[in-house]
Amino acid sequence: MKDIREDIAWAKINQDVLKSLENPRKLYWVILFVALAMLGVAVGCEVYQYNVGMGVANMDNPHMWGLYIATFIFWIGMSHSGTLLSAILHLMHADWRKPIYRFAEAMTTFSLMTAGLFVAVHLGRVWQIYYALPYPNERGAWPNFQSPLLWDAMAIFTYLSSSIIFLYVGMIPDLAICRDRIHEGWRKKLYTLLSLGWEGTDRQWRNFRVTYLTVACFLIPLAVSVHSIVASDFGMSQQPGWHITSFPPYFVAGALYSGCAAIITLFIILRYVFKFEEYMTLPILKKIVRLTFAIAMVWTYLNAVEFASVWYSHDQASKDVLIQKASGTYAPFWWAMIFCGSIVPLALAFKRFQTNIPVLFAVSLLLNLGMWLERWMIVAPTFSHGIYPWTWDHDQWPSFVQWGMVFGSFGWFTLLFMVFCKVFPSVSMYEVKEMVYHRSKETKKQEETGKFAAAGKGAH
Amino acid sequence: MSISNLLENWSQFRHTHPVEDKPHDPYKWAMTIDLDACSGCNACSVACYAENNLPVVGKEKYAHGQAMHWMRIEHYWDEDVGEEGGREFPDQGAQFLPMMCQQCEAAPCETVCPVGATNHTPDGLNSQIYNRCIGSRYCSANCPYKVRYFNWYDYPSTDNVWPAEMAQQLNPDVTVRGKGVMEKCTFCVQRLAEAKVKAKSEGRIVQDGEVQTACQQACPTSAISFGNLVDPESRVHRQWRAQQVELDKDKQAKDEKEGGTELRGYRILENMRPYPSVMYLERVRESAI
Amino acid sequence: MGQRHLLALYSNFDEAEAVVKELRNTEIKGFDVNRDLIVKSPIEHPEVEGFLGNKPVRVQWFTLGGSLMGGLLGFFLISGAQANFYAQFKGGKPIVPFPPNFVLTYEMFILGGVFISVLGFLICAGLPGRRSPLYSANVSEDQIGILVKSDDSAANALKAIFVKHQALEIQEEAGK
Amino acid sequence: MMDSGFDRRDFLKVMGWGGAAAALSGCGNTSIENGKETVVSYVEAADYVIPGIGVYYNSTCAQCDAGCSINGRVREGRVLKLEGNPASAINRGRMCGLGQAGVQHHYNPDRLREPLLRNGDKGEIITWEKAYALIAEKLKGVSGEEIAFLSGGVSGHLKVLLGNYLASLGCKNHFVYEALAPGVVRAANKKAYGVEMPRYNISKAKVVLSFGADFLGAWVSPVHFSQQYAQFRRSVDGQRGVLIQVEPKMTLTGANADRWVPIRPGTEGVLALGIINALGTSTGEIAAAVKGYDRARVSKETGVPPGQIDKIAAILKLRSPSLVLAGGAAEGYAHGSQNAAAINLLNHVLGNIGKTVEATAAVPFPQMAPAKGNTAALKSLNDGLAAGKYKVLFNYAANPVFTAPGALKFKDNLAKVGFKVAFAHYLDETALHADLVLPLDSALEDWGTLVPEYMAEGAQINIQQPLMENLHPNTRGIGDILLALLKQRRPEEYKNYEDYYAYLRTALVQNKTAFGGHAVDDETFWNETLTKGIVKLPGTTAALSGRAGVAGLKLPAPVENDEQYPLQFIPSVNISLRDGRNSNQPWLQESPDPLTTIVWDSWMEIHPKKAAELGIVEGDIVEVTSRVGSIKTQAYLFPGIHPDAISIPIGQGHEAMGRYAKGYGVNPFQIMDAVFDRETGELAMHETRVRVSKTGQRVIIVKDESAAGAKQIREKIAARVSTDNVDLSKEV
Amino acid sequence: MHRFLRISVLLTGLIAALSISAAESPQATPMTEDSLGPLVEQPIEFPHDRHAGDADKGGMQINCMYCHTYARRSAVAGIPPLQKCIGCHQSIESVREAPRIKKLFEYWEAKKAVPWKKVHDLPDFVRFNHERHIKRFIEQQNRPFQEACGYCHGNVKEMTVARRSKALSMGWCASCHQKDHLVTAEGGTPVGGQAYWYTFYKPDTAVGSAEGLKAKGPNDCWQCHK
Repeated sequence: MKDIREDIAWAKINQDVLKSLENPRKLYWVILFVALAMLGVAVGCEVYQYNVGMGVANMDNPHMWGLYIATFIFWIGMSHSGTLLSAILHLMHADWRKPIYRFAEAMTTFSLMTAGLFVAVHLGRVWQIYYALPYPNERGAWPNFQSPLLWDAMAIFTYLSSSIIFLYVGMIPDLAICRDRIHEGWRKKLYTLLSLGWEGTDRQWRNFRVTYLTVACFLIPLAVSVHSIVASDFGMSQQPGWHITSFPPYFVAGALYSGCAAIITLFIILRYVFKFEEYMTLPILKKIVRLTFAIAMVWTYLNAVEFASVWYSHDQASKDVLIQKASGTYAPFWWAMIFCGSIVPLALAFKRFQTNIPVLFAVSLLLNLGMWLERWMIVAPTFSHGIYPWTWDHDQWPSFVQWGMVFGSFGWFTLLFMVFCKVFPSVSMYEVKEMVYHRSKETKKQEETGKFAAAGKGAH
Repeated sequence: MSISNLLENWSQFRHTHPVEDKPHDPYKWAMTIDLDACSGCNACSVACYAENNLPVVGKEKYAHGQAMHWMRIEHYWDEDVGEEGGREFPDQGAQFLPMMCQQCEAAPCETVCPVGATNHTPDGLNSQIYNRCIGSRYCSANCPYKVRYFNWYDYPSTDNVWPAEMAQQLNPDVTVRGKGVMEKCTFCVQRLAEAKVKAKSEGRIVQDGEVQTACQQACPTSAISFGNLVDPESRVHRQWRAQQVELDKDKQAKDEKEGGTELRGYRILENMRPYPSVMYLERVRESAI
Repeated sequence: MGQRHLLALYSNFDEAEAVVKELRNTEIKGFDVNRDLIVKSPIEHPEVEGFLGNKPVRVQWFTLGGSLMGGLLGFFLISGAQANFYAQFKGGKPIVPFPPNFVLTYEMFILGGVFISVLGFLICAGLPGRRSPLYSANVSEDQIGILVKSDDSAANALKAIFVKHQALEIQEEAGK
Repeated sequence: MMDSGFDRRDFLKVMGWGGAAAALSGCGNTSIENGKETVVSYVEAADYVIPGIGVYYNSTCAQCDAGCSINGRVREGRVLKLEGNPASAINRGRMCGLGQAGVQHHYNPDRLREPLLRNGDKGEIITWEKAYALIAEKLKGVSGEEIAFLSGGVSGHLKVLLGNYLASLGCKNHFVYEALAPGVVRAANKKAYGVEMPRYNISKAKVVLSFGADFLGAWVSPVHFSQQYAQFRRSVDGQRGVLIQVEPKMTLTGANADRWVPIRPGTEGVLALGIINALGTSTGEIAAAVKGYDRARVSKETGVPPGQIDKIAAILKLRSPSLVLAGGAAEGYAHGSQNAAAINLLNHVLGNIGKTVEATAAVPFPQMAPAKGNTAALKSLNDGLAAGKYKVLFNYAANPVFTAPGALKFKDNLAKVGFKVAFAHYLDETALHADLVLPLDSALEDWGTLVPEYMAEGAQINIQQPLMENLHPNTRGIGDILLALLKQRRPEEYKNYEDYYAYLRTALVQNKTAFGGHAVDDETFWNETLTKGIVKLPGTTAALSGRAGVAGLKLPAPVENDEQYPLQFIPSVNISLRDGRNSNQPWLQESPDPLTTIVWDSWMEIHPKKAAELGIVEGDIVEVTSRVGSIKTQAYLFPGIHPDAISIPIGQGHEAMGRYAKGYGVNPFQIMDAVFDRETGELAMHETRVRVSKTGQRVIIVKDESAAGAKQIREKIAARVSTDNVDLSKEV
Repeated sequence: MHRFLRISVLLTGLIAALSISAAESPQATPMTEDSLGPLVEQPIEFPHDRHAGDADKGGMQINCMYCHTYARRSAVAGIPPLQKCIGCHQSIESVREAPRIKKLFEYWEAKKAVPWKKVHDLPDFVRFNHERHIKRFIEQQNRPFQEACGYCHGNVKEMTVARRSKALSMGWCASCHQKDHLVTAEGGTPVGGQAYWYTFYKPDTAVGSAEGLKAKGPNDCWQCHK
């Protein structure tokens, strides 16, 4: 079975995709509404917390960080798979990425935006957040560039802006299509503006190709650096359970992992909502699933390495943290994480599951749950069993404010994402055309070579 | 200016502190706490509340672990007491430990603050600038001693923290912290500043005993001594020297010696290299009884 | 004498290629293949460049400049800021420490690279730009367009060639 | 700088204090403000009063009866902080947490501000004139017998004034009541040493053997003893002092002991005799008296292992001089006097008299010497009330409704009094039942002289003077009130004293020669006195006359197993809350109990072993039931208590006294049996027996120590070494 | 080819220049430099010009610290006690009936302190020490007091009711401390190492040498923020 029908007409591609801008299924509106409601919860919580103080989140000494940071890492991680699909696979000329990379990139962008919000939500004095920006000011004071948090800010800003640019540049030809096809109205104006008068001349295509390649090259190291920097938020500190050498690769693997899982989820949703069955085909899904499985195993391995390195180290404190994770108050969550992160993906190894939409949907959600738990299990237990014995085993349970904020963040993300898919083509039309064009050519060649072979036999 | 400044003073900008070659001069505030004298009576802690405008958070918030005691008295019981097969009674008493900000020379909290709200002052303190703090709480997350306290609520406007009458007791020399900022023991910097200004105007440096921290002043057993480590005459200096504890070592020579040492000076978590400015003297227990 | 624009639309690349080849070979007065010929296609298609004879792409230079500038700027901005009036010791580290600054330099390097490359792309690809006088929406769907500019005299000859290769449609308008 | 000039009132005024609460406001705090705040400015200022610079005044701490001298920092007319006054021999510039919290007594938002007259169950505000008139009216035709005056420990000129007033009323019923006074020990000391409170010279002792005397925490004069303790630890001529603490429930002192000896409640005397026996140095009647107390028996009765007894005896023998203290835990029994006597006997045997137990100096003016509070007074008052003897009752600085054992039914008896006047700072439990409540100045607003019961060195009179003007215009000093009342009775005598200040001044200045100020003129003398805050006196030394007597020394065998009430109930004294008069000071409520780190609440300490038997775990809400009644509180598993005993701290469980005290914890006095010491008639606080039962509820205890229970693993956090490996004498 | 190179170089240069210039001037000049603060309504409209102004303008040239006497002894300059105003004015019959003086005496008879409003009111977390500055400028460098006070308070002798005329913002304070107030052996650092207080590094060369004394302003944030 082929990744995509090769005789599919280019005009049809345009129509199908452009349809998604017009009339999705009812489910779309349901999702949108639910997302909005969820966001409402978060906004309420934030207002409450802003007025009363961080205390309502039920953090304390030593539990200075809570779900906010954990979820922050989660969303950052989520963003990585977009880059994986668009940039890495692009360099590898894996053209099956073409129908799906667009929404993957959108996912990158929006999950980064969500992550960014958590930084603000986490701050005790969010109204002073501008202190953390390096801008020449009257006070003559600068942020502290030694702080991993600042590296974070820098990295995330770079990553966000780059991904937006990457997403946009890659979309220009499609915007041109929309410009040409869409009926009159504000949208047409918008597309006209954004498509920058793209005509698809040879000169444009030439520079386009090079630029797209260059930015892709930049994005890969960038993505890696971003999550290793997030890892260094913890790795740079002296806390047991954080001060671990294998953290950066561990985080990156985790990031790709959760990202891929999220892609599967969204893949399934979009496929249904926008009737993209023809482009987001099962064979492509199968490819992603296999990729996910591979990364899951990498993550599992790095997880094991982390435990092992702690186990064999002389750092008694870290050992205690590990033991406490596995047996203390947080044990259920910790084991749940192991289950969701390492056991559940094994299901993906089975062929019959690799194309079974309901199963995949459930699994992908479980995987993401596992990855979220992982982030929480990195943050919380260390606080309740740090170096200093006086504060040991002082466990703390996040208040509804924290939960609400986490809950709402998913609403926020879904909202942005869904709106994007409605306003912009979530399948790259021109690249699907390319895909179809090249594939059909390939097959023609093969057929011809086949014919000649047959003819040759006939001759003698 | 800064680029030119950068190039001019490059060597200075590459100095590290105190590990390398940054002698303090003329001041390096340090403290010694004699655990054998300390009776754990909490006087220092209350004195700190009085001096530094610490809010009383009340039972509920205390239950949430949101107490604001800069100076907390910890006690530790022997391992085996109450355990299975262990001793039935703590018959050697408890071990009390007044724990406050150790004013580390290489403080883990300083490097991680995104806005540089906590820095190392020239007189060897770990400053905390409230109005610069944005409340990322990274410093506390990175503090090995967990002695940084965060304003989870806006205490000045909270009921029964400072009613109108009690607000009159607030020390005008100390800023009252609003919600969302980190705070910690300052070695009573307001007192130090006052003394320094006085000394400066008289063209001298602060003499030993001229300035006391609130906890030191209150301590009924005089277990706390505080002063200028640079001044060879100061009690603190003499104590540190007698105990052979050196500020910029992460392992004291005396501990390397065979069969240990007769000296009881030590610094907590020294091996993590924060170079704390507080030396503790081990608690002593009679062997004959 | 005046100028004239012609746009011919073709259904596939082979025809387009044939046309271009012919235009190259035939010597038409008042028309220069390398200057007056533009091929428009719905997809990025290396073959087009192939038969157009490859013209150099300069975006990389922007990339180079941008990333270098980003990097240098990053380092000096940060070090300068650290060394400014309120220089403070932090955790016993030097006031201008290398590891953190390198991390940030690295990010700035990428940032500069990406931004300037894209800037370069816009400049090189002449975007944003007004749309050329003759534009057919079909180009963005499934047809290849060949846009030529020539003196009035050459117009007929060109048109002939286009027709010969079963152009789906030929648009024409007088240029200034 | 501490000179206090002519009219103090004037510059004690609180000036506009814009910058006082220098606040870090929330948003937009980086802008500079214009014309929002008012500047501190004076009408007239003494030239040493400078805005932004603290002025210090000496006074006396009134948080407990130890009589530490304080040194208050005043800025812009507001007292900010209390420090110790270095000149005082008692505290030598040191302060305890309790003393530090004095400012919160002064600034307490729940202080009484107006005279209140009972109207149904509400109090209506009346003027002072009306109040005085009312008292005069109520006293009309009431004989002195029918008047009772209940007060806490009073001394100095206040005592004189009070005495005069009572005399003017022809009233002899002055009950001086202190809930936690060492009454039994006083009596025993009187017998053994000839003085009620000798000077215990801890800093000279090489070994201190303390039978439940919490001298570092709450016993007699903690700050003074703490300082001596510090020297004693450092070295007593070259040797580090050894502290052995014998008590059923670990006190702060016990936690600091080299050896804490848990003993079966009530058998302290037995152990003392056992030690004398083990010493084997005694002869004659003493030897005879202790003959029976061989180590086997003693060990069996006290539960102290024989080896331990020998060790104690050995070290006492080896290191002399030593000091033996009899404290709260030993005296709180029906045979408390016997215990105390036995313990004091040990001092005689060890020959500590005159070495570490020294003669003390008394103030040459007996009328000013402290009227020592005790609990026997409560009993006699209560009996009187029960008999309905009294028509009018005055109450000052005592809160019997809160601190009287439940068995006495004090509250009911109090109701029998026709007219009850309370001089009070807060609307505490007793004031709540009064008919007329007169608001007092805080200790930082009032004038007075204090003579501490425990004299450190020489003799001294402490001056109490205002550190700022009255916070509330309508409060009065107790002295002023008494003076006003006296003027009702004897207008002639007192007409030329405008107020108590004038009275004090004259009283002191008249005898300035006796106070060592003969050279100077009155003005200077007065100012110097106020500046110093202390009047040091030559003092009259009371020689130690007591002798080692064993007459009437018989100790009952410990209670054998009591089925119904199996446990001994030990009401422990919290170092900061004491008898509960300070429970409404938030700093104290929030300063954790040193041993359990529990805040804002009561708890029941029980030994883990016992708890295991009863199936109790930490945080269980348990019901503690005695013959008298029962209270519910949270259980805290604490290895530092004898398995046969449980303990609940005193001071919590207020039903009144304002927002910081009301409704926190439980009041152990409620279940206390009314057992009294056979000889002295003092309340035997430890004689109550209880049973403990689970209620099924469980809470998370609010405490500072970690749930893990504060044990240190690996890391060198709070290190400890044995004396073998250190030499303190070399230290700086 | 070269065109593109030129463009890229140009762009690089442009942006570099911009950002470096940004880094070059860490404190951009305070926006409100020398702009007058709002006019504050005072209980009595006190005429500084009459008291401190120059003789030719009818002023009496009274030393600032005659009234604001606390400035030299305390961190806060304070407002003179009412008794000081009265001290002079009860003997100045000429203006006795002037409305402002009447008001003054009303306060005096009522023994009420005049509720002056703060004009130079820094945020509560900023602590400026008058004593130090007076000591340095007037006692050690003996500059004319009106100049010294004027650094922060502007030309008060020309005003009636004082009015803020300097920014009093952090950058503004700092700019001064960098600029021209070098810490010299005479100028406020009697004890050798004291120069250290004003430099971010301990001078390697002996104190007294120019380099060791380059005043970089107090680098200890706790100097002002406590």
